[in-house]
Amino acid sequence: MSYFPSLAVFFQIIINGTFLGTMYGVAAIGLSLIFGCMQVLFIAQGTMMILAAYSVFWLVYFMSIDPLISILIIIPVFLVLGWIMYKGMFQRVSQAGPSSTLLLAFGLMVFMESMMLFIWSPNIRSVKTSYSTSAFQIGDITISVSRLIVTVVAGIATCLVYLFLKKTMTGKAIRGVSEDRVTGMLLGINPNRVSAITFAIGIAMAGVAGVATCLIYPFDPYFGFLFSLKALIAIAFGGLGSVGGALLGGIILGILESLSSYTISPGWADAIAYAAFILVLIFRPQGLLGKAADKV
Amino acid sequence: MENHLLELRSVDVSYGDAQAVGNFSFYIDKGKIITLVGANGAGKSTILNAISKIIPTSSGEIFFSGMSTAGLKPEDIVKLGICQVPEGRHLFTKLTVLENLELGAYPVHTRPFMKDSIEKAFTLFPILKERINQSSGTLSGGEQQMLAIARALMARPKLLMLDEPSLGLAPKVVSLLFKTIKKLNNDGVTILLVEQNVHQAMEIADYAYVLQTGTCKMDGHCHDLLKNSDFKNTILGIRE
Amino acid sequence: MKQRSILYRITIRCLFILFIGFLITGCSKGRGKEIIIGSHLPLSGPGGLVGLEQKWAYDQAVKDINDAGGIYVKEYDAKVPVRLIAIDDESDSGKAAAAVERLIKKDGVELILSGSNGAMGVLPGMITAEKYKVYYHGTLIWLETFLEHKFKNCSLYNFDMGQVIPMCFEVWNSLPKDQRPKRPAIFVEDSFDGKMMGDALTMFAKKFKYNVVLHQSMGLGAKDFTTQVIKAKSANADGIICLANTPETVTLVRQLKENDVSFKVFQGFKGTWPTEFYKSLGKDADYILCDGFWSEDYPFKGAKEIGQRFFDKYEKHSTSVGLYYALCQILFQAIEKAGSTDPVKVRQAITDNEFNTVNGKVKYDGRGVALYTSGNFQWMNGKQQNIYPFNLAKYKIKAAPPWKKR
Amino acid sequence: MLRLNQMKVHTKYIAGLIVVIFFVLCPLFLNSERSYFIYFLYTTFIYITIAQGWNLIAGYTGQVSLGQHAFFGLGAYITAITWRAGLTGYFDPLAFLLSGTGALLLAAIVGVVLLSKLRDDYFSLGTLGIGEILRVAALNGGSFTEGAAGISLNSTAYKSMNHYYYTALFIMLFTLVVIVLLIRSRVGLALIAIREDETAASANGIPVLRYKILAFSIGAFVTGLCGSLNAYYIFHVHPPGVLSLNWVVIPVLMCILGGAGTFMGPILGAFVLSIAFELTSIWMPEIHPIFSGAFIVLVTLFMPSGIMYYITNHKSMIMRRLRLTVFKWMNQKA
Amino acid sequence: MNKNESQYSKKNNSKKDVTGDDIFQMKSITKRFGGLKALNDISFNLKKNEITGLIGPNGAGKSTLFNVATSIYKPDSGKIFLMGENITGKRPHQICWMGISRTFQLAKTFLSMTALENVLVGAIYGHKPRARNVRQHAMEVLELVGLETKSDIITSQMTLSDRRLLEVARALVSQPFIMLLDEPMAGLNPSEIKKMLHVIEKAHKERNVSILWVEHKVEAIFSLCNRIIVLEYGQKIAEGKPEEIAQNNNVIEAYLGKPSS
Repeated sequence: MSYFPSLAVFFQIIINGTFLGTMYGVAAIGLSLIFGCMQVLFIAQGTMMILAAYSVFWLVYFMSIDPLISILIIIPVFLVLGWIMYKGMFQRVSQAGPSSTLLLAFGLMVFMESMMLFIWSPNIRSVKTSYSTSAFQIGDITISVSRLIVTVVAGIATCLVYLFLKKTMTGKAIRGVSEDRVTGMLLGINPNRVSAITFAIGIAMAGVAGVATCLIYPFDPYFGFLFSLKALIAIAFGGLGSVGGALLGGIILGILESLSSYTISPGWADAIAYAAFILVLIFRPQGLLGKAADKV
Repeated sequence: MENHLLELRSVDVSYGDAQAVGNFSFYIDKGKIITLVGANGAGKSTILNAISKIIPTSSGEIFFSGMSTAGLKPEDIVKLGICQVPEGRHLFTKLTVLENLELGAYPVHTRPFMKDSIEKAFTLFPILKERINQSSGTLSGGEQQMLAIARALMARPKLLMLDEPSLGLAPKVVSLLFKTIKKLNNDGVTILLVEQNVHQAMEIADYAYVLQTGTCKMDGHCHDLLKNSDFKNTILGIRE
Repeated sequence: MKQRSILYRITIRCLFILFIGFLITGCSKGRGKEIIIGSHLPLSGPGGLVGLEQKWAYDQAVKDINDAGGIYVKEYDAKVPVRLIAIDDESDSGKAAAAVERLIKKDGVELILSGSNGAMGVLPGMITAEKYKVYYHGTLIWLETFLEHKFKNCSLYNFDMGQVIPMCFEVWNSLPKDQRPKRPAIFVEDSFDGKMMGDALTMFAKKFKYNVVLHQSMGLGAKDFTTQVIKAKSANADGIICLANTPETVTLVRQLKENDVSFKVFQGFKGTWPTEFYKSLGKDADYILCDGFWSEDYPFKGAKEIGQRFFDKYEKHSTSVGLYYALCQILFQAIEKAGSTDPVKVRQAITDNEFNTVNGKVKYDGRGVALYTSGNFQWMNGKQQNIYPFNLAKYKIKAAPPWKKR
Repeated sequence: MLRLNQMKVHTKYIAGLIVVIFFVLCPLFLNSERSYFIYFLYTTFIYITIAQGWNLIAGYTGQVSLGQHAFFGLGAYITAITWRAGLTGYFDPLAFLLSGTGALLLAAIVGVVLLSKLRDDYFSLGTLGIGEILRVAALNGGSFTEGAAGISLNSTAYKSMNHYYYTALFIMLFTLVVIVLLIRSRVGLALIAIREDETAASANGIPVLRYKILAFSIGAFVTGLCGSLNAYYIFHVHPPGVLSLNWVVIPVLMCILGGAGTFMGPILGAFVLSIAFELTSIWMPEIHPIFSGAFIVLVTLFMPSGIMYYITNHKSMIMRRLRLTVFKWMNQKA
Repeated sequence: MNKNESQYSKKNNSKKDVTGDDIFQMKSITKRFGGLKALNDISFNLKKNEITGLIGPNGAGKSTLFNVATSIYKPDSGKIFLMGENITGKRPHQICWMGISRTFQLAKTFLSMTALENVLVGAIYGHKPRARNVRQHAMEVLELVGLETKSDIITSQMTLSDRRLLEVARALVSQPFIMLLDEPMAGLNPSEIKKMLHVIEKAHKERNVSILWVEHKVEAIFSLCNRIIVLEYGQKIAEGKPEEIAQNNNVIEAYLGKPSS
């Protein structure tokens, strides 16, 4: 504890790390879902987030809709977008193996980045709300309102996805199919349809993450790639394919970054995150939270 | 033709260039138990998978209730009323018992009866009710097999196909299982049973087909076959 | 199957034709009766924002000179129009070198107008131009780096880095004594500029008798600065100097406010000058200082007009287009004075003469370097008010009140 | 039959030789200081080399590495540091050797740790992490790496583009020869066996880990050579330049596009992608990145396993169509 | 053949021949997967120059036993000896070098290679010290299994039967003392089975190799084996001469099921 001047500072750092981590977590949930169901590392996830952020920017700019309300528009639009992307591209390519889908995702990323650059110019954009810079105090700890809102939104979104997976037939089918595709078929489940739904939800989660992004950060078309990388680390922490694990993994990553940037140096924070990530991969390949799989 | 529930006419199935099933024909009538027996690799599971459309047939036709199933997808087959319990059970091990059962009633037309079907499943296999919220990977082998059958029954199949249900189960459990299968049949479910536990399968079945390397070597009523001296040798692969 | 094969045929044919076409274009060089000037700009990638303004300014300068009939070149004894070929270097050092290779070899340009962003653009551009002895009319690179490479075919017109650092403290000193910050915190990003500036700032702060209480580096693209803010808070910093990109700076300011870390002066570099900075923060951006290459309020000929033109086009003000415009003005005047487009003669003309630009009089020294005084601005009600150089500035810096009193 | 086969092989060699001679002679009839084509070939050679290095570990051995930029960057840094310290000079073979060896050692160490523990996607993610760690380390390397500022090298040393062109050509040919020899030799047999079936390979006596590390290290070695050459070309070594993800992403794209696990694939992919990027940036400068993205998407949609596989699978059809076209054309003439 | 012989004796010299005819021993091997005991306290010996059959119903643990024997799985308890030397926990490739080679139930040939290349892999790597003139060895073995005319065919274009023969060849070329065959006849038709039987017999005779052989085609196993081991539920339920096994009630029950009455 000698690293920290006071306990309050320590908790402040933990809380800020959590807030930061939730951002990574939301980005990671979609990635994790898609990976769990289709074994596709969808590295364009961060770019999809930024696409959502730009959409929110337009909604705010042209229609003066509050960013939080715009979630209600973004989610259905991105669901449809995800569905189309799966049906139009990934279903076709997924038979050709993981390197092809990775390549496709990368191509999509470049394509979307440049489209956004073309449409919105490289100028950074931002959405300003009444709560952008407000904060309140609990004891000695300062809590940022916008980051709290994002954390709450992220929590709600995660819960909704979790409940969807737990409670609905489609959700159960998704979980079933990601475990065993053929048996799913034997039970009358169309695995392609289920994959399309999963993909759509994954993309919609990118939409939610995008809304969260524009509440906190100014952004430009290239802002998303870093989120893709961090989300990858987060799902490795949480165990590939698990939803709660993705969020938790994100939070762990956020706290780790905050702590190391306070105690060591912000410059090393990234390296420490990556080193921790590699260590986790080596010693617990199923993720910090995953259960060891039987090797049969 | 109309009176057969399921009919296969000279079906061929190949994996790559290896023919797994050649020129296989058979039929099942409503309310019967038919068993396919034969050594490992004889092509029994392949036939089930071909009926379920998991693997394509290279030639021949499959009829269900007098209707050709050509061009249908696996999920359509389930909607028609054919359910398969795959070899090795293939439960969704991360899901709970209840969730596994619910997924059995995935086809839309079966969902209204879901609660009812679950009740039925629990009366059939009371042990499952005790494990209702346990994840299915933690069940014992016998319980898993029961769950797999119960799951397939959720879709209210007209034809239930069981692939090696006794695999890896203790003898006690096996006889219990076969009793249950017979009971199901008495309740009106037509059953296609693939088994290597020949004796017990033959005891409950009406008619049997003996397969060897993808072709039907002999067929007949079970009690006739059991008396046939060639039968044992065929099964063991001793007879050429 | 049939569909695929047609597609395949088309693809292969296209590729073949493209390849042949490429061979032809790759070897040909079009030279007409015009002066071809090349430029590589970060039109995409992280530097895109700067690149667009730069390209606009270059285009304006070229348009203006062509409207006037072109540059009088003695060699041809005629007024020759100028053509600018501006290509994208994707804000990447490797691509910048490739872009300059292309300009020189494929497009056959004789003169190159500067790219942007120091180590990621200008430096590889200069090195490449130097290899083929093509004149590179440069800006926006550290003087030390420029001198280190002993360029013979390049020149540098840039603001004086040696002046920018003390400028920051001179501006602070111009405040009444009780309003001056005493304990500055320095935040710099993990980059070339950040490292150089960070060290220099710490050194000069001592000279100006400011006690630097915190010197923190920030990861490029970092998303959270609370740890730095907490440290600033516990160090009780009251003045902040920050060098980072706009998104990072915006996040930093937001988090300063959230954590109620007030400052008397916030001197921003690089990240604070775009209008988007103000748009992102609104009123919170008031009182924040930004560096700037140039101001449309300067009393030089054409300054007001070029600023106005930019405003008409983009509905925002710029503190940089004047520099780029002036850079073109220098080049065009030098060509006229050299009477030739020959790189050696042009460079000679550059060092021999004095030029009138929208950024005042420019005189290069023997090393091919001309430095000018950088501007400093304070955001106030959505406009950057020029507060430095003192002799040109119309406004005076105001210390910022604490967050709670705004 | 056998003779026909041999003849085919011979024509292949002769065709290859002609292409190589063409490349060697290129600077003689094109002024290398003034021809963009020479520069284009130079960059393409570098990309081919890195792509082939990646191909060895990913295409032939089946372990998808995303950390090649670490080796590229390390090579560049070793060259820069040794040159600055006066240990080596401009275009010093020793510097190349050191850079390659440094990258090789890093790969061996990383390989022992990662290849023994991680499979498939996890290995990819792990190598990606290694690259990023190296980048951060270079940023924080103090006076040794000059941090973010990077190391400026003496650019007055530049003599001629020919040096670069021939060195790149040499490195590429070296890589190609090494890879051909490896793949044709016992080692190649082991590598392909590992890709096809690790269990079977191991059960047939192949020390799997050792060969994986070998492939990884050789790939790293040639990538390090490229990094070294790039340091000499750009005269300024700094993290965002030489440790950029571009140095892994673009070669990987080229390799997959051409067909991973084939010899011609990376070569074809490098040329196709370079030409596509180049042409779009010349012809449609405004929207060229959009086109690049769309190009990658379209190719993966229609040729998901790469161009080489497409050609091999459709060879007979292509030949038939070709013959048909010729036939028609001749009929029209008659 | 001579070479094989000489090597065998060399190894025997270096290690004291404590086991007599038993060249391979498994001692109370147990292997669990999760809660399931796939192998439960299995012990048996293999004798020199003997073909041993391993039979049992599906899921009895035969493949697991093979995987433990070739170190693909580590046993939870128990030890494995080759020539009296403890080889438990060695890496799979070391096991191969020491003289145990195997085939796989799913015919794991290297699909993108030609038949010859497949065998070359075994010839080059399967054996320590590395053999010379491997190509000749490989061709000899291909001839032995009757694939010499198909040596240049890519494996993915071969029939299943040829691929199985190829696997036997690949296992044989590493000059093993013991060859483990995992259902080499699964999916073959009667004439192909005959061919395979012939090949196994020839290999055994010409190469002096002990064979442990899992098979469902009981007739085939009865015709060739000197000794048969029967597994059920991961336990050894019988061991003996084929005639004894055919009469053993436990075995018949294991295969055909017990009549419930």
